[in-house]
This record gives sequence, structure tokens and C-alpha cells, in this order.
Amino acid sequence: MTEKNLVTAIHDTLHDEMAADDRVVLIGQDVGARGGVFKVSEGFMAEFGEQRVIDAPLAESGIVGVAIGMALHGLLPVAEIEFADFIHPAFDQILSEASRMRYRTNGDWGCPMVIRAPCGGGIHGALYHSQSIEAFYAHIPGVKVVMPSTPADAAGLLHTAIADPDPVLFLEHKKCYRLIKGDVPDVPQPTPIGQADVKREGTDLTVVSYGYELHRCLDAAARLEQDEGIHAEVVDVRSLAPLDTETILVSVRKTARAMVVYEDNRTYGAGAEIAATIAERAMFDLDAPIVRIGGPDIPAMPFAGALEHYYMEPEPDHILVAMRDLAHF
Amino acid sequence: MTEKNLVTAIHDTLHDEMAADDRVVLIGQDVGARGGVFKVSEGFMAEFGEQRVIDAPLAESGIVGVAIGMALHGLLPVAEIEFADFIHPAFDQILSEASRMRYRTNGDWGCPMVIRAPCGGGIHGALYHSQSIEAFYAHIPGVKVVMPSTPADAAGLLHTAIADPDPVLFLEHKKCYRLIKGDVPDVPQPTPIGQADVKREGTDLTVVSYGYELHRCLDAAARLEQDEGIHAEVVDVRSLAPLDTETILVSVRKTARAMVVYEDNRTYGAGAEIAATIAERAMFDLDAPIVRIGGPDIPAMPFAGALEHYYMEPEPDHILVAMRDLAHF
Amino acid sequence: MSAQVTETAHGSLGLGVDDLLAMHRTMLTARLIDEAALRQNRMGRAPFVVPVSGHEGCQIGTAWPMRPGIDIWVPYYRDLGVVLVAGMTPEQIFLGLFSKASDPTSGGRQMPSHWSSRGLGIVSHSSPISTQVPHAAGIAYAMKYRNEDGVVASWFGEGATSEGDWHEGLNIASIHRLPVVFICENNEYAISVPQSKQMAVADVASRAEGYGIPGFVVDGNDVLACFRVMKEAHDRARAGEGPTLIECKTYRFLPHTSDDDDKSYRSREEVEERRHHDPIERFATYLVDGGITDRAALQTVHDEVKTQVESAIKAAWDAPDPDPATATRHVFAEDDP
Amino acid sequence: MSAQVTETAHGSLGLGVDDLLAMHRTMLTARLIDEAALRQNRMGRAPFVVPVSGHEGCQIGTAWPMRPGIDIWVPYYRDLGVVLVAGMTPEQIFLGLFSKASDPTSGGRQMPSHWSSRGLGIVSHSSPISTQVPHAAGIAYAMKYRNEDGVVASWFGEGATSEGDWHEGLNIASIHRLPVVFICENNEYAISVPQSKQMAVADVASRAEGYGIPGFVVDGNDVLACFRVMKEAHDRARAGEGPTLIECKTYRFLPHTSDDDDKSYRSREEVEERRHHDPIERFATYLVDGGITDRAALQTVHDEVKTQVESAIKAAWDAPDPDPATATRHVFAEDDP
Ligand SMILES: Cc1ncc(C[n+]2csc(CCOP(=O)(O)OP(=O)(O)O)c2C)c(N)n1
Ligand SMILES: Cc1ncc(C[n+]2csc(CCOP(=O)(O)OP(=O)(O)O)c2C)c(N)n1
Ligand SMILES: [Mg+2]
Ligand SMILES: [Mg+2]
Repeated sequence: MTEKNLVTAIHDTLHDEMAADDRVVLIGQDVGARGGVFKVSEGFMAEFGEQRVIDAPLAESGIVGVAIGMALHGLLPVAEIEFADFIHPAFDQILSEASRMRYRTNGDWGCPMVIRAPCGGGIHGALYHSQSIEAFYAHIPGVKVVMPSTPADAAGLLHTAIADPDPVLFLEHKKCYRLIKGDVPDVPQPTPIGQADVKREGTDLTVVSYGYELHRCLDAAARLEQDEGIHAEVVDVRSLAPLDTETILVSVRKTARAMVVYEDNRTYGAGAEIAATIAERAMFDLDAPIVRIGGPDIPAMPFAGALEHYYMEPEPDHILVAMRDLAHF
Repeated sequence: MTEKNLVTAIHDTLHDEMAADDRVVLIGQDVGARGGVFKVSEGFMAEFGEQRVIDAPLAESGIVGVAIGMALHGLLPVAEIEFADFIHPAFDQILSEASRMRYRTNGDWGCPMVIRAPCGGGIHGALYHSQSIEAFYAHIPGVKVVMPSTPADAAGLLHTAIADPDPVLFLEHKKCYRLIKGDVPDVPQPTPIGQADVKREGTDLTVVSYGYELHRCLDAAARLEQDEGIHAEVVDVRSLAPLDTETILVSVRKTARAMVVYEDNRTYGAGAEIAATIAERAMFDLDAPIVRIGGPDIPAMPFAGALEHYYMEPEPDHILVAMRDLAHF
Repeated sequence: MSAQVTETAHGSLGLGVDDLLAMHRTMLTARLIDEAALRQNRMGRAPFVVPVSGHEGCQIGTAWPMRPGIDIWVPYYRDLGVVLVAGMTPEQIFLGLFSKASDPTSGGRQMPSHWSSRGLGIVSHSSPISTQVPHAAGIAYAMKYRNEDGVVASWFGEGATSEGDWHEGLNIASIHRLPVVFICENNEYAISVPQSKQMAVADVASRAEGYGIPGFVVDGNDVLACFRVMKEAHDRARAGEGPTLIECKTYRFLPHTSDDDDKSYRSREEVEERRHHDPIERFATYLVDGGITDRAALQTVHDEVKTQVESAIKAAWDAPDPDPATATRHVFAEDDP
Repeated sequence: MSAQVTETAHGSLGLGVDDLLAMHRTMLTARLIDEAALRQNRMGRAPFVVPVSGHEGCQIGTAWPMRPGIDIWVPYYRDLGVVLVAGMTPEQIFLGLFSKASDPTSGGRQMPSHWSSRGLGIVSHSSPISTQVPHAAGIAYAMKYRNEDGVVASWFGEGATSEGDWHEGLNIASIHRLPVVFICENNEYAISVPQSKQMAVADVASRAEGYGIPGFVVDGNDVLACFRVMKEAHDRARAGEGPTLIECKTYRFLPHTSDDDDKSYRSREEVEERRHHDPIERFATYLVDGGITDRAALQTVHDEVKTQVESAIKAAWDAPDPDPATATRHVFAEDDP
């Protein structure tokens, strides 16, 4: 075990995967000499060469499309999208191509590939360097979507994603990159895709979250336990698609109170699916209405500090307040 | 009032809007001499000229991007996407540009434009001429998304959409085009965007739907009333974004039973938002768990008749069965 | 860098009599499948047909230098002739047309003519136009990376060149000098949209310069001219000299698909005139005039192919339909049996 | 169709002494704003700065023929010089840099340097690269449709030319021969990616042929050469002759943004060498050598601009921040007050 922050865990895992298997290649803007804008591939070009660490032109659809071709012909490409906000030109390649290749060929061809994208707000990135994109992609059958919130999960999920025979969208919350530290196993421990994780046990209510918001929930849970004796269970979704409904339902049935917290725009966001699933399958186990907290329905975080703050961390801490209210409902 | 089918209602309304205001221009593939693959613009090029009825190159992002430019400079473009399945190359232009123009300029610029796209399955269109796309686009703040299911609503909503100062995605279910007929007012009656419509009143349960599935729900409701005396209320969402939660909640509170039916892939589909909204705001008014019926989580309808049928109309009629079960819960 | 390429005697191309006759037979097979498919459509047995008629010259000509088993094919829906060269059989074509369970392209999931066969090295494409172009570049990248001798060829219409993906794919392929050939079958229309509304240039090949690769215009109705320009491009690709853009000028004799009515956008006179440049008839004349075969022998070939197509139809029609219970399979690998 | 354009005496360009001095002053204003902005960044008062230094020649040169109030500007983030010509004031620039409520581009919503002003005819752009190129075509379409005399100009980097949107925008603009000029500020890098990994060609302008429009390469550090080639393109656009693609060869002296460290991808020697081709110094020399002004007068201009920039900073810094309660406004028109 070594303590690392999230971005280092990703750097190290990607490094080890590339060292272990020369079918793994990295393609993206600035991944070469620059080592990626977040330094995820720092040193890779020198170590693995320009054939494997490919500085791509400014063309996201082309990057994903070329990665699909590589995957069809024996490589295991990892495509880096510089910021998740810039993945949308590749939406069609992901939806119409990568995700449907296996289905449309009745299992004949497949696309083993990973698309990495740093997402999320709170880093002063304004409207186009702050977006949450998981809801768009989790709705595409044939693509897996994961978002680790701890260094160990990041390492374990990246390991699993590269080994997966199907396309995986690997989302990295930028605010967690350096902020979140934790122990990471020295030998890779695969984290299964499609499994949620109870990050904190509790009995009074269930809070379902992921990404950076998960840490805010954990933080609120700790404070509520210490100050008010409220015991919240916090479930980390980790894998948006496939979604581990069982882990969520088990927890909700235990606590009888459910809350879903996500950073993305609230309406039609991923939290809607989670809330709807609970409503369909555990409604009579609940002692209180489901609470759903999403971001405001505005394009994304504006740049000005006060406006960004309004989006990211409204005051008083609305997560903590909602948890308390739900516990006392 | 004149009886028309849905596609004729759209043709006629678009024609009248173009005749009334020369700022309205139509841009899309095959909209000119061919009159559109569904004949929505039949005769337009001869009547309005090539400047206003623009046969575009095969470039959806370009079509939407150019329409944005037109909208910025005083025109009221209607961009036609030949099939909704082909809109995805324009995802970035819609999400990053059209939808954010007003917000990102603090209200200085705006994009009054309509994007029309024939969507949905059941017409033997296979994986790429059958898709439901509303969930992706309804999640984008700054874009309105409507899907009329009757000729009168199609006429009224198209009229409103063209007059709207913001971008509207206007979805037309292909299966409804010729199948669904109804009276259409001879002078345009604007249908407000953001208003659901109770298409059938009832007391025993509420069924929320839209598009072609709405007609299947109405059909099942009629049979259940006649054969079994079950009175279902059927709410036509009509406008996915903004979503009229009030009309839905009023109905649900009245019947105390809620069901959501949609054709799109179930998971993370638009029905999740509707179900979640009901769960949050009307849970204690419900006498039964919320029922959600979406399409299977496979890319879309396969081509072979038996496979398409599996997706579109599973037997026995699962909508009717679910309505009956819910009424008797 | 674009250059006109005209008809060439086959001798200088390294093609023997057997090759020529096989090319002719393949062109004819494409044509007769097309005609039979449209008959099946009118009989109500084939809901959707994508005609090839008119494109056989450029398809068989550009496909012929490819080496099945080594090279990779990235075609589009109109490429019936290409996939025949790649090794797809008429029966397989009709299994697709009738969307049978054993349809090799998709088991009846995709529309007919959405070619695919991993065994034959034919990459699956979708309906969205031009998405396959970056795939071709990626496959070529993998070939180069793995030091394979393979070449990728990707076919598309002139309409496809307007999509962003086309540009992005060509750009990346040319940056890395990848072993890939891009072949445009320019039939002057994208459904109803004429070339003049698709681009401001006379030749798609004029775009090659902007990618630093050679671009050629070739008479697409001259199968040997198409062969030659493709052979050279294929050789360049194998020699590490990177991509080539080939534009074949051709014409589609029939509507876009069985759902289309082309009368609204092109005159019957225009279509009639173009039929005089039929690539099959032209090649037949070349073969007869050159003393390689005679009309009687060609009639025999015609009859043989026709019989073969008829029995392919019969066999395919009798094959089982897909089982609805399989509709949810193959979304992910773990769903596979 | 691409051609080399070299330095030209201003006389033949129809530029008087006042024009030349105003151009010089604008270039200098851009440079001094840049330097001041980076100082503000180091002081912790400006979290994000996009440097312009090095691009002043091509920006002021290509912007100068545009007619404020008639023509429409579609710039990208590096175009501080362009928007100064369009009429944005240093104070407005700093209101954006400090993301103040009265920032004309976005009221502090977008990152600094994401230009916009409806009043000045500057179209808002986003961070995603190249999306503005089809907008420029669409605006030009509307101008032509409405029989206006206007011209649209769109600026972008050489990296931007790899995006599909760039291709689609140029294609549609050229099909309709729209009054639009496309200007590439080629500084050899897209963040760290060198031109050789961005495209296989030496000149972006070589792509013009593929759209059937004229393409020109010009020395971007020669403001008058840039002016000339733009003036001609602007005239062609007004005469109904359609789009032009102009490529200005230039260099960025500073990192990509204040978040970038360019040492990882380009040597200090390279940067140092390029500083010797500073467009401002070059133009100053031209003005002094031609007897149009002298060094002392230029120093006075420098001091005046510096003072102006300092007071702009002060005024902007003191302006009010956006009110968080406004964060939900302007999603739709009906949210507007
Ligand atoms: C992205 C996308 N947009 C639109 C369509 C609808 N469509 C199908 S074929 C076609 C025309 C293609 O023309 P071209 O590339 O010239 O090939 P051709 O059919 O002439 O051989 C169009 C517009 C599509 N399939 N995909
Ligand atoms: C679609 C998209 N992909 C990636 C980025 C990240 N990015 C910002 S600027 C830039 C480089 C742009 O280079 P160029 O067009 O040459 O302009 P320059 O900055 O050199 O003036 C990149 C890759 C982006 N903003 N948008
Ligand atoms: Mg064509
Ligand atoms: Mg650059």
C-alpha cells in the first residue's frame, strides 16, 4: 500500500498497464511531450515512445474513431479527452460506433477501448472546463461508464477498464485529482465494473453519490454523526453503467430513507435514474420521500468566484441540511 | 378544422410559417427538389426558392452550426435532420453552442432556431433509423425539447417553436406520421411549450407518456375501460424540456397510482426523471409503487421483423397488463 | 497532385485472362444480385434494397488489388461489388437481404447492405455516413504499429466527404503516413443532393493536396483504370508511403434505395444517357474486342451467374429467422453465450 | 491557388499616416495589456490569462480592413488584438479578466478572453475549438440572404483546422460563395502539439483548393502584408466572389495560457530566436525608417498606452462582482428580467 492522490494513482496505473502490455497505446491531445494537461502521462513518451504515446490533432471524433479502429485490429487504446467538456464532438463515434459494434455484428466484432475524460467543476474552469457528462453517456447501451472517487478505486477501475472487452468511459473528477488521497495497493487489485461500494456504514439514512460530491456527503455524514448522532450510510455508485441497483436497494431497505446527490444539472441527470429505481423497487420500504439533490439547471459553473461557488457549494451546506431533515422526517 | 395526419400537419404549418415570414428558412439534406425524405417540404423549393429551402451537404454539425449563425444574424432557421439517429454529430453544436449562447453572453446574444428530427421506431428502420434521442437533449439546459403526438399539437407546437427566441428541438415520431390523424385548426393555435396535456381523463391510475407510446397507452386505456371498467388518466408530456411537473403531479395525486411509459431505452431514459419527480413530490399520495416501462437496454430496434417486434410491441401487451396490475394493486 | 488516369491495356497491369474473366463475372454477379434483390423487394420479400448498378466498375476495379486474409476492407452500404471481391457469397448477401439469423453481417440486426464479416476482414459499418473513415485510419495505425504488411481500404460516396469525420480521418491517416487507401465513388448525388450543392469543387481528389497525399481522378466506369490506380495506391501503402485518395467518377443507375423515388431530382434523359456508359457492357466490349472472350461465352457466364443467384435466393429464403429471445444478446461481451 | 505575399509599402495599400500610427498603437495596446494581465495573474488577481504576444501583427493587420458596425467578427480566445480593433476598450478587457458583473463578454460567466459583444458585432465563442467556423458561414449566409453589404471574418489557430467543424464550415461557405474570410493564425503549436503532428502539410492554405476558394500564406509578423491580403479578401467577399482562406505564419512568445508551462515542449532557444521577429518591433522599425515617426514619439505612445492600461485596470478592479443570485438567469429568454 502506498498513499497517493487520485491523479497519481491514475498515472501509475496507466504506466503499469502500458509497461505490462504493448497493445496498450495512449492517444490524445498533449499526452506526449507535455505529459497531458494534468500530467497523467508525464514521462510516458520518453519511456514508451511516440508510437505508443500519440499526440493527436485537435479532433475528438477522429481520436475516438481512430481508437475504435485500433481496438478492432488488436490494440487496447486509451483515448484521452483533454477535458470532458470537449468529448461531445465524439458523441456520435461513441454512441453510433463504439457502443454498437458488438451488438450490430451479433457479437462478431468488439471494441476493447477506454476513453478517459477529466470532468467536473469547482476548479475555476468556467462553463467549458467544469461539466458533468455522465448522464449522456450512461444512457447509451453498450458503453460502460465509471467514475472513481478514491485513488484505490481509480487504480482498480482503470485496471479493469483496460482489460474489459467493451468500451469504457472512465471519468476523473478534476477536483478530486489532488485533493483526494488514499492508500493504493502496490499490486493491482481489480475493482469490478458494475459494483457500488458502501463507503460509510450507517443506519439512519442512505446517501447515494459519486465523484466529488461523494466526499462532500462523507464529510457531512461525519459531522452529523459527531455533532448530532445521526448515522448516515454513504454508497459510492462508482459505476454509473451498469448501475449496481442491488447494493443501493439493500442499503435503502435497511435505512428506510434515501437521498441521491450529484453535481450534474439536476433535471434528467443520473440521479433521476437512481431515484426512480428506488421508487419502483423499494417504495414501501421507505419512511420518507426520496430526496434528490442535483446541480442547478444552468449550463455549468460560471467563472466568477461567487457564481461558481453558488453552483458548487451553496451555503448553508445544503447536503448536510438535507441529510439532517431526512433523518428527522 | 381540417382532418390531417401528423406529417401533413407539420408540412402545412411549416409552409404557412414560411409564407408568413421570410426570415424563416429551411436547411437540411434533401429538403429541396426531393421535398425531404418524408415529404415535409414537398413543393417548398418551387414556392420559396433555393435561398430559403437549402439543400445542405452531408454535415449535421455544419447544418446546425450554420443555422446558429443564421439565428445570430436575424433569420429564423429551421434545420432538418434527416433522421434523429443522425443528429449526434451535431451534439456539440447543440450542447456547447446553441444551448449556451444566451447564458454565456449574459443574455446579449440568443439563438432562435428550430431543429426538426424524425425519431422513433416501429417503421422497420433498424438500429440507425429508429432511435429515441430525447433523453440526451432534454438534459441540456438551454434547449427546449418537444414531441407532439397529435396533428393539432404538432401544428401548435411547431408554430410556437418557430416563434420561440431560444433553440427548440422538435421531435416527430415517424410511426405517428401517417398513422395518427386528427383535426387541426385552420388558423394556427399556438400550443405552449412546457405544458403537458391530459389526453384522457380517468380516476383509477395515471399513465404518463408521449410520442407513439402515448397512443398505445390511450388504446390500452380504452380497452381497459370498456372491458374491465378501469378508468385510466393518460397524460401526454408533449414537452420534455421544460417538463410540466405540475400537470403530472395533479393527476397522480388524484389517482394515487402512477405509471410512466416510453419507447427509449429504459435506463437513464426520460421516464426516469418523470418517475423520480413523482417519487420526490407525491410519494405519500401514492397507493402503489411507481411503474416504469421503457424499451429494453439494447442499442435500438433491430431490422428483422421478429426482433423489431420484440422491442416495439412485446406480447402480451405489456402496457395493458401493467395498467391492469397497477389498478388492482 | 491530382491526375487524369485513362483506360489501359490489361497486359501492363499484370492481369491475366483468368483475372479479367473473374473480374467480369464478379461485376455481373453484383448486377444480377441487384436486379434480383429489387424483384424480391417488389414481391414483398425484401423490405429494403440498396442498389449498386452503375458502380460495379469502380468497385471491382478498386477492390481487386486487395489481398483477402491480409488486407482489411472498410466499405459502405453501396459496396456489394467490393464485398463480393472480399469473399462474401451471394447466399450470404441474400441472408442479409432477408435478415435471417445466419446473416453474416449482423444476424438480421442491421439493415441489409450494412456489410461486416470479421472472418473476411470486412469491418462493420453503421448507417451514419463517414464514421468508418477514422476507423480505417485506426486499423492502419494498428497494422503499422504491429509491423504487418496489410493495407486498409475505405470506400464512401462523394456526399460522405462533407462530414467532419471524413476530414479528421484523412488528416490523422496522412500525419502518420498510414497504409490506407481512401476511395470515393462519386456518383454525383447524395440521395437527391447534387454535387454542386455538396462541394464547390469539380473533384473530390482536389482535397488530397490539403492532406499532403496523392489524389487521383479516375473514370469509375473503366474497371481496368480503377484497378491500375488502386494497384499503385496499394503498392505505395505497402511501401510505407502513406495514404492515397482515389476518386472514381461514376453514376448510380437506380434510385438511392428501394425507398427512394429519383424522378423528383433527376431527369429520365440524364439517367438514360448515363446508362450508355455502363461499366459492365464497356468491359464486355473490351474483352470481346480484345479477343479474350466472345459474346456466346459471356452469355453462358450470364446464365451461370443467374442460376447461382436464384439458388442463393432460395437457400437464403429458407433459412431460419432470428429468434426474438436473442434480441438482448451481445450488448456487452458478458452477454455472449 | 496559394501564393506568397511579402511586405509592401503602405502607400499602395491606401493607408495614411494616421492609419499606420493607429495600427501601431493598437498592436502596442494588445502587448501592454498582455503584459499587465500576466502581472495581475502573478499578483493573484487574474486566475486565467490567454497571452497574445507575438500575434499582434497578424491580428491587427487582418482586423483593420473590417468595418465596425457593418462587418461581423468571429474571433477565438487569442484575439485580443482583433477585438481591440473591433472597438473593445482596455477597461472592458480587464472587466472580463477580473470576471466582473459588467464584463461585456459574459458578465463574468465565461473564462477571460472568450470575446463577445453584440453591440460591437463580436460573436460569442465558447472554449470548444472551431465551433465558431460554421457560425461565421451562417452569419454570412444571412447577410447574403438579406442583401447586406457586410463581411464576416473568423479567426482560429492552426490546431483548429483539424476539427470536423472547420471542414464543414469552409465547405458550406464555399458552396454558397458567402462573404466570409477565414483567417488562420498559425503559431506552429496547439498547446504542445507541433504542426507536424497536427497535419501533414506545410501550409494550412493548401486546403483552400479543396474548397474551390483562394488560399494565401502571409508573413503574420508583417502587419502590412496581413492588411493587404485581408483587404483583398474583404473586397472579394463584398464583390460576391466568396470566401478566402488566409494563413498567417506567426509565433506565440508566451505559454499557451497562464496555466501552461511551455518548457516541456519547446526550447528556450527556439522561443528566443522567434522573439527577434517581433511584429511590433518590426513595424516600429518600418515606421521610423520610413520617416513616419521617430523613436521618441513611439516612446510617448508607449507611455500613453501604459497609463491607459493602468487606469483601465484600476477602474475594472473596482467594478462590482456578479451577484450570485443572478447565476440562474438567462438560460432562456423568459428568465430575462
Ligand atoms: C450522418 C448521416 N446523415 C444523413 C444520412 C442519410 N443518408 C443516407 S445515404 C445519404 C447520401 C449519401 O450520399 P453519398 O455519400 O454520395 O453516397 P451514395 O449513396 O451516393 O453512394 C444520406 C444523406 C446518413 N445515413 N447519415
Ligand atoms: C474541442 C476542444 N478540444 C480541446 C481543447 C483544449 N485546447 C484548448 S486550446 C487548444 C490548442 C489550440 O491550438 P490552436 O488552434 O493552434 O490555437 P493557439 O492556441 O495555438 O492560438 C486545445 C487543444 C478545446 N478547447 N476544445
Ligand atoms: Mg453519391
Ligand atoms: Mg496554434
